[in-house]
Amino acid sequence: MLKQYPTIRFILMRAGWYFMTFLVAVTINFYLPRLGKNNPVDIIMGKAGSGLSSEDARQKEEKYLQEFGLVKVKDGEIVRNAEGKPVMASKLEQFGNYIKMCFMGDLGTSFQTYPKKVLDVIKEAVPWTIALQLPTILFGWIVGNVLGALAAYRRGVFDKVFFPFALILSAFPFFVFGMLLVYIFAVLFPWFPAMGGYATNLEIAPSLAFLSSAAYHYILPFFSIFLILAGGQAIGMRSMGIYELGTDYIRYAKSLGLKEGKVLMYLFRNAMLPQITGLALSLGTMIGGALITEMIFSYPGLGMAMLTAIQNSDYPMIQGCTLIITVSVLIANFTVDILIGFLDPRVKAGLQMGKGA
Amino acid sequence: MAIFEVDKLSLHYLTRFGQKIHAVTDVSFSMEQGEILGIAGESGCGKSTLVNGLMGLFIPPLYPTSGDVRVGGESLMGRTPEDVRASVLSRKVSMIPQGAFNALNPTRKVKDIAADVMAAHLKGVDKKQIYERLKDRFDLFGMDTKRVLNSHPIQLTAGERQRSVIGISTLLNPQMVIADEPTSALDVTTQKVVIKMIFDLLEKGIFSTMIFITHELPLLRHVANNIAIMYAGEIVEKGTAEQVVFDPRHPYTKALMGAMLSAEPGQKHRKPTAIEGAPPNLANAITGCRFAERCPSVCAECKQKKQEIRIVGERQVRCDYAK
Amino acid sequence: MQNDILFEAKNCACKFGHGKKVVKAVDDVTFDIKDGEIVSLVGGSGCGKSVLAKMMLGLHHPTSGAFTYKGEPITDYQVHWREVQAVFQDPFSCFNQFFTIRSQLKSAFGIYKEKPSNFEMEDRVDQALLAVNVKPSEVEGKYPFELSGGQMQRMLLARIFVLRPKVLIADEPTSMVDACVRANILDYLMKLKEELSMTIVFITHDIGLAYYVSDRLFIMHKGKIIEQGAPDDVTQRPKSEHTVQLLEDIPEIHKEWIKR
Amino acid sequence: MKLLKNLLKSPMFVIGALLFLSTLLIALLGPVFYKVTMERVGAQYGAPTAQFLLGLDDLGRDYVSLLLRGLRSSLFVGLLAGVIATTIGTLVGIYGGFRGGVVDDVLNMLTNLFVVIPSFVVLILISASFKEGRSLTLIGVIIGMTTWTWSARAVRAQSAALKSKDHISLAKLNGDSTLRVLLVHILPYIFSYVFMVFILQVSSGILSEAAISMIGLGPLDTVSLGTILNQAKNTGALGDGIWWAFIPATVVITLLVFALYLINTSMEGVFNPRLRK
Repeated sequence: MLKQYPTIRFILMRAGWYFMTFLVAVTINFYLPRLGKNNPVDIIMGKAGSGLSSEDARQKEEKYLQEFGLVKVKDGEIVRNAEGKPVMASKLEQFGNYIKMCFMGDLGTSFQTYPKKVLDVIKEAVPWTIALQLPTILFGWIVGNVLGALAAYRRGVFDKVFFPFALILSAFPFFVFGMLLVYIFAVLFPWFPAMGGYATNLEIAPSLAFLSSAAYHYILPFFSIFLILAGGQAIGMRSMGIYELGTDYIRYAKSLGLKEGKVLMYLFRNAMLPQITGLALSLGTMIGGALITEMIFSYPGLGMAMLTAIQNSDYPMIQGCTLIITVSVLIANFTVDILIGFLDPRVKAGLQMGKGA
Repeated sequence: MAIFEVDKLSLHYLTRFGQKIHAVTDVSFSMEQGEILGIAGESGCGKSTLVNGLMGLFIPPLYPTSGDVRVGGESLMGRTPEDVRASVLSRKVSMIPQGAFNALNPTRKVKDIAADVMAAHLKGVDKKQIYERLKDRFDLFGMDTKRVLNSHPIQLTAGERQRSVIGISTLLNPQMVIADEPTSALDVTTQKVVIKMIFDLLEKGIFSTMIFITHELPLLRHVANNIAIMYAGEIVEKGTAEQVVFDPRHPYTKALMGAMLSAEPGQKHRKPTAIEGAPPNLANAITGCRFAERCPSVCAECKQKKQEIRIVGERQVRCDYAK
Repeated sequence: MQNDILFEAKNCACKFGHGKKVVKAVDDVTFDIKDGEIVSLVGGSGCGKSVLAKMMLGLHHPTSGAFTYKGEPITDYQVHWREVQAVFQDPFSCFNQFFTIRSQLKSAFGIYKEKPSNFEMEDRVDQALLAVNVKPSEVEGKYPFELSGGQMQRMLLARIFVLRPKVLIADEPTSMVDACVRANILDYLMKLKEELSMTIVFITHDIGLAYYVSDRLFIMHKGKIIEQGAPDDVTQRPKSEHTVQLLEDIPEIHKEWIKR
Repeated sequence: MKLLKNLLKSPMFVIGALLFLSTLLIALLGPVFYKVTMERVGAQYGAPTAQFLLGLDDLGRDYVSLLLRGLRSSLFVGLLAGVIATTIGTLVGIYGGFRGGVVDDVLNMLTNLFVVIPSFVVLILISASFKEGRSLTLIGVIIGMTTWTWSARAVRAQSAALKSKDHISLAKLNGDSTLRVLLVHILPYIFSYVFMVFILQVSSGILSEAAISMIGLGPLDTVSLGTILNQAKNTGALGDGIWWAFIPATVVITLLVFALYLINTSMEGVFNPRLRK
């Protein structure tokens, strides 16, 4: 099948694999919250009714039960037993409903901001998270790797100064560094805002005032993620680079009298491949760490949305957030996988020789 | 006039603890245009270190101790690395490495590696010209040029890789080629194919002077005009291929020949004898003859006295007792 | 016991992979190996000689045809390995770096159902070391990385002297050692044959070496045995083109090898 | 032994190991020399005094006591998670890599699957579902169970590479059982590697616990460095510049992670000879 198009076959195979992973992730997302003593049904019962008259509470409760696919539904109406009480769906039916809802893009309704849909809350938060994380991870990766490769190639004084610096940076936990930056640059020396994504008196609009405020609020969170990430990548690249420097092909390239820049390019490109793989593997941790940074800066992204949800036991919201995060990590991983396939001929050659992906 | 002269060349490695390992000591020889010199010896005798020294390529921890290397009368010593890179490597002296599989950048196509070499040394040639020249050159090798050039190293067979490496090393018609065990990892059939290819290039005048390093003496008999035998960093005997192979004078050369086997008729019941023992540790200072420990005709004197090269029957031998 | 047949293969093949990517590493071979002889399998890289060797050790299985040892298919490896042992190409990678050579030579006794007494085991290790010209004190307390390549290859052979199997499969034991100690290794192979009347299967790409040690030569090419016979017959009156080629490719000092 | 000697020559390793050992000693012996109390001893966020060197927290508790307790919790959770993750990962990896075939394929697929599903998401989901009884031990166990895939991946690659080595074939010819081959002929070769993985798992365990506590899903039965930071953030101590509420805790956690990191990096240097010089 598709033998003559190894590239398409490669992409399809990876896509299939990730789709399967996605299904597993959805399953986990469904079952894990049901592990503990607090069954979502009970929580909904408890949450929905508070502060309402009994009839209103019952209606709202049933609406919830229906929205979350926890009861049997026929022709848009809840199936009721003899006493008029809703008939609960089995776990498997609930799961089926959950999957159906996921694919239709319906992540349920938030408890806390009722009747706002979870998806709508997430839609507001995601652009902030993307705006913060995508550039930081990309820049951090590039800057870290370039400096790391230089340190490996040049060694000497540059390396002696650079290496300990990068080592210390990379050892900082995200949240610790975030807190220190807030304390130093927002509290001790109030040069930058301590929290938020923009000044609270502004409307979200493409106005100059808003954009400049957003940029001003962007600086501290950006650096708190960027520096740590770049440090960690630089350390990894440095050791990969030193390893590659000792390989036969680098020695041969040198003996042929290739220009220094060319040799450095050989080195960088080949040492970079395991670094990309490493990036793929650590994306989950990275995004997680960055989300906590968001919480520290009260940045209006997914991290903050999730924190609020956790504080209010807003389960649909928590589940929605975790699902979105998982999906983005999977998409990012898929992209990186395909990228490696194109950059490293050995991966595709392995595929052609029938070793699979 | 000699095209390649090596004058009392000594090289050392510097270990992490500041210790000097004298891997090559006092190597001298000169080569005429068109000469093929074979260098043979056991593993660890300094052959591969010598290769770097002969190219003026000193990558730490390898350093020159003393002596000189001259190509066409021009010294390679005391130059900046950039000068050596731009004016010596690939053009004057080029190396064919052992183990072609690891020598080619795994993520680069053969044609791109070759183009990099040209771009590093030729000014004002555009890409198209480079590929034209490349194609012409690789056509000489009797391979499927288009496929080989457009392949990544992993897609080639061992023989194709070795031939590509030879093609790349000789791309700029170097005055001097140093082949460092180019066939040691190959089976006998592929070995012959590769040697044939080298001879083809010689015949077509791509290059004319070569040093061929190997631990297989019988092979050198067919490849080289002259043979130098190395032991523990020194040349112990040097003469024409016939002299060294059929009439060795140094005890070490004799022992090496005695250890050889062959499938020739009548050879079956000749008993080869191995050389017992191991070469001396080059980190230590050695006063006497370096082969004394393993020499069958050792005497009290040569354990103490450093042996110098002397002329015995038209060849150089580093042994006072050789006849 | 002389001339009993040990290994016997009839139309034996060993394939790897499936579908269109199938590789016939060993293809329709028929041969026998008799007790007490040295047989050499000769061929270039990828000719299937190593796979055939692994089949004899029971590490690969034939995918078709009959392959027997002493008339029976190999089933119980623990029993098989008491009689059939091997030395490999790279002596350094053959020993565990974390244990002394001596303890590893001793652990070879693990193949026996009932180990001899400790005293006897130590004694046999000493004898084996002496058999390969190494004083037991020289390797006492030594780890594999403390010895040279030639010495390590001898340790592999010492292991065989310890076990004294009936058959030795020697898979390119000389290709990683310097030319000047090669003869040494071959001498010990001869010694194993003469003193312990061992049957030896010697695998090499160098027909010269094979000629020197063996009683019979098998020439392999593309998974098939294309020629077998006495060394003098094969080398002087080769029947197949490939054998002629192999002979021509060896750079012998006394003959014309390549035109220049 | 030689390895240890080489490691001791590396200043990075010595500093890292000393740092880690001293935090371990402080966590174990601190309470012996210092009277640890979880009682209210003064005003909310009381400033540092000679008696309470690092001031008081939101509930008027002594920060030195809290930090000693928190350090102990963090070390416990890190070691617990590290042991669980490394053990499961090593077993799965070493066996899968050595065995090959279908068993390996299945194990490998499972591992790869859970490597890409972010473990901290799983951690949040589980922690959020355990409203009561969310103890430190439970969190440690969950962290261990969600992060072993890393170790498995790393160990599997090593084990698979060793599988086809000649010394394994020879061990088989010696009649060694699969278990003995795994324990005697594979494990020693990758032991240093497994140890490095363990160090990384401990530090990631400490960080995971701190992170999960930071977002309010930490242990309910004890104080940890993460819950201290969570309190500082939630009560606005960070914005108010009450430095003793978070600086000491961040310093302790950073030193702890840094020590482990130094050990790991220096070991990498010793095992990858090309990094030396």
